[in-house]
Amino acid sequence: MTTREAIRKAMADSMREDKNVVLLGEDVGVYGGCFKVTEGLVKEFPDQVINTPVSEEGFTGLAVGAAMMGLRPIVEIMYADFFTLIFDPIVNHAAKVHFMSGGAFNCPIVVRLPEGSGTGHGAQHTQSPEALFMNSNGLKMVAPSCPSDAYHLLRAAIKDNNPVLFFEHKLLYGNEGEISEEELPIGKAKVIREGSDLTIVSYSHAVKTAIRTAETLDEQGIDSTVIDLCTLKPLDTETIFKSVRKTGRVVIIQDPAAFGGIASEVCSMIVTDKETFSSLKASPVICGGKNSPVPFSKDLETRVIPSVDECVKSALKLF
Amino acid sequence: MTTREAIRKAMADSMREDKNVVLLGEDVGVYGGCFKVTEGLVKEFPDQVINTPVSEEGFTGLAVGAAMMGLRPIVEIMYADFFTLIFDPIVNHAAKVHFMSGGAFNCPIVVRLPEGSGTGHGAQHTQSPEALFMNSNGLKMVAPSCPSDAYHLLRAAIKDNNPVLFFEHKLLYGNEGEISEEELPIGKAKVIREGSDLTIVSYSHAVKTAIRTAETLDEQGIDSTVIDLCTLKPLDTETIFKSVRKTGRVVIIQDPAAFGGIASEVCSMIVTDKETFSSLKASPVICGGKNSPVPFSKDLETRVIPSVDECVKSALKLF
Amino acid sequence: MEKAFYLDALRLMLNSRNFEEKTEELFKAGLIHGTTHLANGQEACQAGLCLALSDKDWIVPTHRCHGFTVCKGSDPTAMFSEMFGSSHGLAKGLGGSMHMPDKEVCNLGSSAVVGSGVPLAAGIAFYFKRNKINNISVAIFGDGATSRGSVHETMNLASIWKLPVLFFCENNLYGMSASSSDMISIKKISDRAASYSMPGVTVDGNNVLEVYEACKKAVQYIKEGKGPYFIEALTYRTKGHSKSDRRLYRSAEEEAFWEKKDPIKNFENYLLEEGLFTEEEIEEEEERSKTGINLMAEKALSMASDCLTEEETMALVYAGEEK
Amino acid sequence: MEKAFYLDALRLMLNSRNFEEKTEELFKAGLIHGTTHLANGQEACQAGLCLALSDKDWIVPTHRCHGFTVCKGSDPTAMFSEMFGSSHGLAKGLGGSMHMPDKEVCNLGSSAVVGSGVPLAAGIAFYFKRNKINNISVAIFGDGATSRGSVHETMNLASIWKLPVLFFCENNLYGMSASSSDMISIKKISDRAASYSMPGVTVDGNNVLEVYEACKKAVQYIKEGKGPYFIEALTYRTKGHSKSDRRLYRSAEEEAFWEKKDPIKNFENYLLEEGLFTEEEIEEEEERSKTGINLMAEKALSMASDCLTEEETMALVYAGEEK
Ligand SMILES: Cc1ncc(C[n+]2csc(CCOP(=O)(O)OP(=O)(O)O)c2C)c(N)n1
Ligand SMILES: Cc1ncc(C[n+]2csc(CCOP(=O)(O)OP(=O)(O)O)c2C)c(N)n1
Ligand SMILES: [Mg+2]
Ligand SMILES: [Mg+2]
Repeated sequence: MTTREAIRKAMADSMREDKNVVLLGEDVGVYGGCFKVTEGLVKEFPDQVINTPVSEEGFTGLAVGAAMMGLRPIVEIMYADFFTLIFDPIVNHAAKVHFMSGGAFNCPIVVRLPEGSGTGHGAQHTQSPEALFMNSNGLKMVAPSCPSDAYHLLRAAIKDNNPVLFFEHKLLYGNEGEISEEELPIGKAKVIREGSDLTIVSYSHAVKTAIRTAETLDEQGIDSTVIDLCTLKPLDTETIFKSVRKTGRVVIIQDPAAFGGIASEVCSMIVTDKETFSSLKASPVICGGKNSPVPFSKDLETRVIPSVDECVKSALKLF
Repeated sequence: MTTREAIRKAMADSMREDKNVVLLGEDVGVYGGCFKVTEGLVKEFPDQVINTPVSEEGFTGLAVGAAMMGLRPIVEIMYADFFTLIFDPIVNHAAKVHFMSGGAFNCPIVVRLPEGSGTGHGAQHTQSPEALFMNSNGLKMVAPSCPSDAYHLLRAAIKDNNPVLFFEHKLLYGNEGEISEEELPIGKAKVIREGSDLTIVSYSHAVKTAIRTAETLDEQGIDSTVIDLCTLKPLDTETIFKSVRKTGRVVIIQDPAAFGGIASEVCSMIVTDKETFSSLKASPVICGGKNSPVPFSKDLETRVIPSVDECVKSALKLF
Repeated sequence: MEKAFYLDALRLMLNSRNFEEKTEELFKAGLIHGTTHLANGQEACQAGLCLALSDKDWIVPTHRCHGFTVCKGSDPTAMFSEMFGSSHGLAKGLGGSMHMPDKEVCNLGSSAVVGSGVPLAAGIAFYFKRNKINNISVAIFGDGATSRGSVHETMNLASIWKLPVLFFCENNLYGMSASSSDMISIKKISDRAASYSMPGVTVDGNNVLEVYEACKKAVQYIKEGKGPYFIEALTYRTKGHSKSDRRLYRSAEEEAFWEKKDPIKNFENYLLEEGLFTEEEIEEEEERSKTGINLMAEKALSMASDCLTEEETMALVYAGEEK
Repeated sequence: MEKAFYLDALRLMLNSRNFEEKTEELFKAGLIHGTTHLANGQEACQAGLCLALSDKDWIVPTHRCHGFTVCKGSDPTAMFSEMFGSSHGLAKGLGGSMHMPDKEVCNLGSSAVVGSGVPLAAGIAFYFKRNKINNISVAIFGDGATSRGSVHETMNLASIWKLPVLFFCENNLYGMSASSSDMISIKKISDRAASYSMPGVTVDGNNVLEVYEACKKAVQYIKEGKGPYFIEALTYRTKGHSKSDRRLYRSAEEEAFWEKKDPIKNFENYLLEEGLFTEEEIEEEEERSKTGINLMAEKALSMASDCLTEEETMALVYAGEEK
């Protein structure tokens, strides 16, 4: 099953179980969504799949109000780049209403945000905006890297009583994988492989880079652990700390711009934890994207994210 | 001169020098702005001070278009909390147009954002959203802590050919200080005091806390350097590294929520710099705000930001 | 109309007014933290609307929310408590003057971001429509908010989806210092309803009966499944925008003109003229309301120091598994 | 009207069409990265508008921008280069198919965020008004964009400040798969202009002369200082929304109906019927345009590998001190 299908299945299973689960977004009906993720859903769930006008702020706000009444809306933002239009309903409202109402209201809304570069869509259609939500309280954020995680995290997100941002990388839609029996809860990182020399932390599309980096390092006799964060907020620091304490070396890889990214928070968590800090044998390394908008030109676009080569080189410097 | 007056003077001096400098915002005219920062300006500059309707997205977008033609608009967002409404014109447009046009267009716009808690305005009127812009490329961000810096940084921001977000803390408006002869360029941190045992890094309102922390530590015989970041993007890592390499210990203090804040980026910059990392004698410490929306209740609101006590305690643990 | 109705209308307006008077007093005495937005002069809008709603119809008020909160049926003691920041407040002291949600009386609470409550209100209506519940939701907003894109987007959505939502615009002629005639591209705001193929009317927002009648009609229209409806109520806030407003942007003449149109005095005169109430009855109501509100303020004050702990507060950042 | 005018109109439309045909061909051949939004069928809007503008009037197009960019006078070689991502492109290859700014011909470039170019266009007008420059700015947007709040906010701003901006709405009946009749709360979009106290007209967007006349009138009105103006041009995109669109949401009949209304064929027929052009002249123009565009595409292709370096690219993140 592809990631695309896994996301679709998570929505279908949830909608089947619970009539309060509805999907709102542009062209999510007959068109099947811009990336064909919602293809066919409107047939089985004609009352639960709703095409919207180009009113991201409006329909997201509407979904927030409906969620406060008990609906469980999934909002699809066609390209994550239009996150700029939903900041107000999400950050000023969804994330705060539980707190600001003294716990009287919940806001169980999921926002799906197809993100990432590599598709030649230019600077306004290729952003990965997760870091831009990090400092907002009351939100959860997930960013799966494989079909199984996508399935389980979306299921968990829909069941969660809090607003959850679900970041799906466009380049991962076609990836194949089995859906595991085991659920993956929000808040848990996954150890993809265990090694004793180095911890590589990553998430979403960059997990591919992380794995290839580890494989390349194998050839050099360096044995790496690879951790997939899966959930970006709250971070599973325990899993990270445990591994870093063992290996004493860490490389954090992410596609979005390095400055102010998720990797910086992971890094800062690691070093501000006294015990983990003490275990470090070398300075932590962040391999992030270039601090620039995403260029259109194919060659330049490819190089805006960190390559396996770069990551391997950076890792080798730690030894 | 108070910070309020310094900001006003910077705008007045700029408007006097250059007719292309205009101020747009709600109630910036006769009302003098919500915090009386613009009081009197409309009298001297009736054509340059423009009251707007409650259309943050619209008038900020309009200012972006005008800036691309050569105007130098200053946009006042009444409370920084409404940053949610200007993300699109700022992050998707102002920050990217120079790049996306291959350098053909500039966007010299300044957005003034009164921020911060401590005023009893509730969770939607007390945010400090600087960290939520950190990962966006093409922007600059400043956050002065005293009248002189406010004056010089606003002057520099208005002259800058890039979009600059100017964060002004509401609790600092009344602070008094001289305007120094010396200019403060964007991109430079300030060493407020020099000490050899500890580096305290901070910015905006939290600089007060930083200074008081240093003073309290003096009594314990700990001699601290206090660095005021002044510019948040790009960060003046050189000044930070230099001090940390000397002291080997660092505490970073900020008012906004700790998770995903500016402090995390500063911390991560420090530890990913090999030489600076090697100089560390203890793990870096972040004293940040609570990871919650800002509560209304006065007592709780006061405690949402780090206290001098907490900072001192954390610092002492490093020795 | 029965006498009980007039009595209700009078009581609601008096309670609202007295709540604001007391609030101002408490602020001036330095007993309340932060700022507040008083709605003196707009009581006919609050009472007229709420009287036309059923208990199960929801409202989403604005930053200027006290009057609507009183009129929808919240306990003023809990409202004062909220402003004292005590745990007895409607939001346990975490909200403050602009955030007084009350699930019990179907009040979602306000957004302090002007115009951002409007899509939330449509969301309530969306919920009703999907679940075939024949209640309505009211999006309350000011003239200033009409310049927000969210209001446009929501009206379009409500129209194409025929949502049971009433757009209730209190046009008090100003958004802070900005006069609506300078800021709004059309003379009569309700004329914009045509863009959304919904009925739009303008009423005298200082006449409680006129507001009530218009809302009644709107509610009926909406409950018949015909879709959204737009009411513009022309009114005036007699106090400043918020605590610190010196009102430099409007003339003493204008204020005096509106002072004469005081919705409560005018309603009382009407009740007297029509022989529905005696002077004594009215005085008694005035007295009763004032005393009642003052007592509730005192009660709230006496518990003002009961405050959530830091732990309790942090536990409210995220909702738990089950509601 | 002089023959030269008709010739211009014909040439612009043919160049626009041929540009799209060639673009599609290059995409299918895998020579262009990313996606593209073809505007086949909408050439009368592009040519009609641009012919009514002076060289100094500015436009802000949409994601479907090629036709307007051609008609405003950009060099198609530089446009193709942009799509090849080469440094000879209008944005040095950093923009792509949706971003073709061209300062020389007063084209600000498009926003790829639907509806977000509209406030930018008003900003140009704001600049003109402040600096007493008697040019206009055109905000181009689709039917889909009318549901964006930014469009509402901008129309209100343009109206209250009487900005010299033309709101030019290409209603091609769909925003991706969403039909405007499902998504827009009013039948005639131009009727919304009344909410902003500006003139609003709907024209046949497949008739270049009608579009031209309407724009000419609008430009004159705006240049007289009367404020903004709204034109809705009814048209149809004959291709899919973008590369991957299977067009499941519309019928073959509908497509056939609009095929018959092809703006170029109809204009050619008109020119023939009125005896303004001979068949040979028209064929010659068709040929000349096609050959010209093909040559430019080839030229661009021959330089396609000239690309900015990483260093040059990073140097463009921030603007330098002086322009
Ligand atoms: C989006 C946003 N912008 C600005 C403000 C600051 N502000 C608070 S109330 C107000 C005026 C609102 O006017 P109106 O909608 O007419 O309501 P009124 O205050 O008159 O009741 C403004 C500008 C805000 N709260 N939210
Ligand atoms: C804010 C935003 N939402 C969604 C999209 C995805 N999208 C691209 S074009 C389009 C349809 C726009 O329709 P319309 O304005 O009618 O222009 P047309 O494509 O018909 O020329 C959509 C939804 C976008 N680019 N921006
Ligand atoms: Mg008002
Ligand atoms: Mg369209």
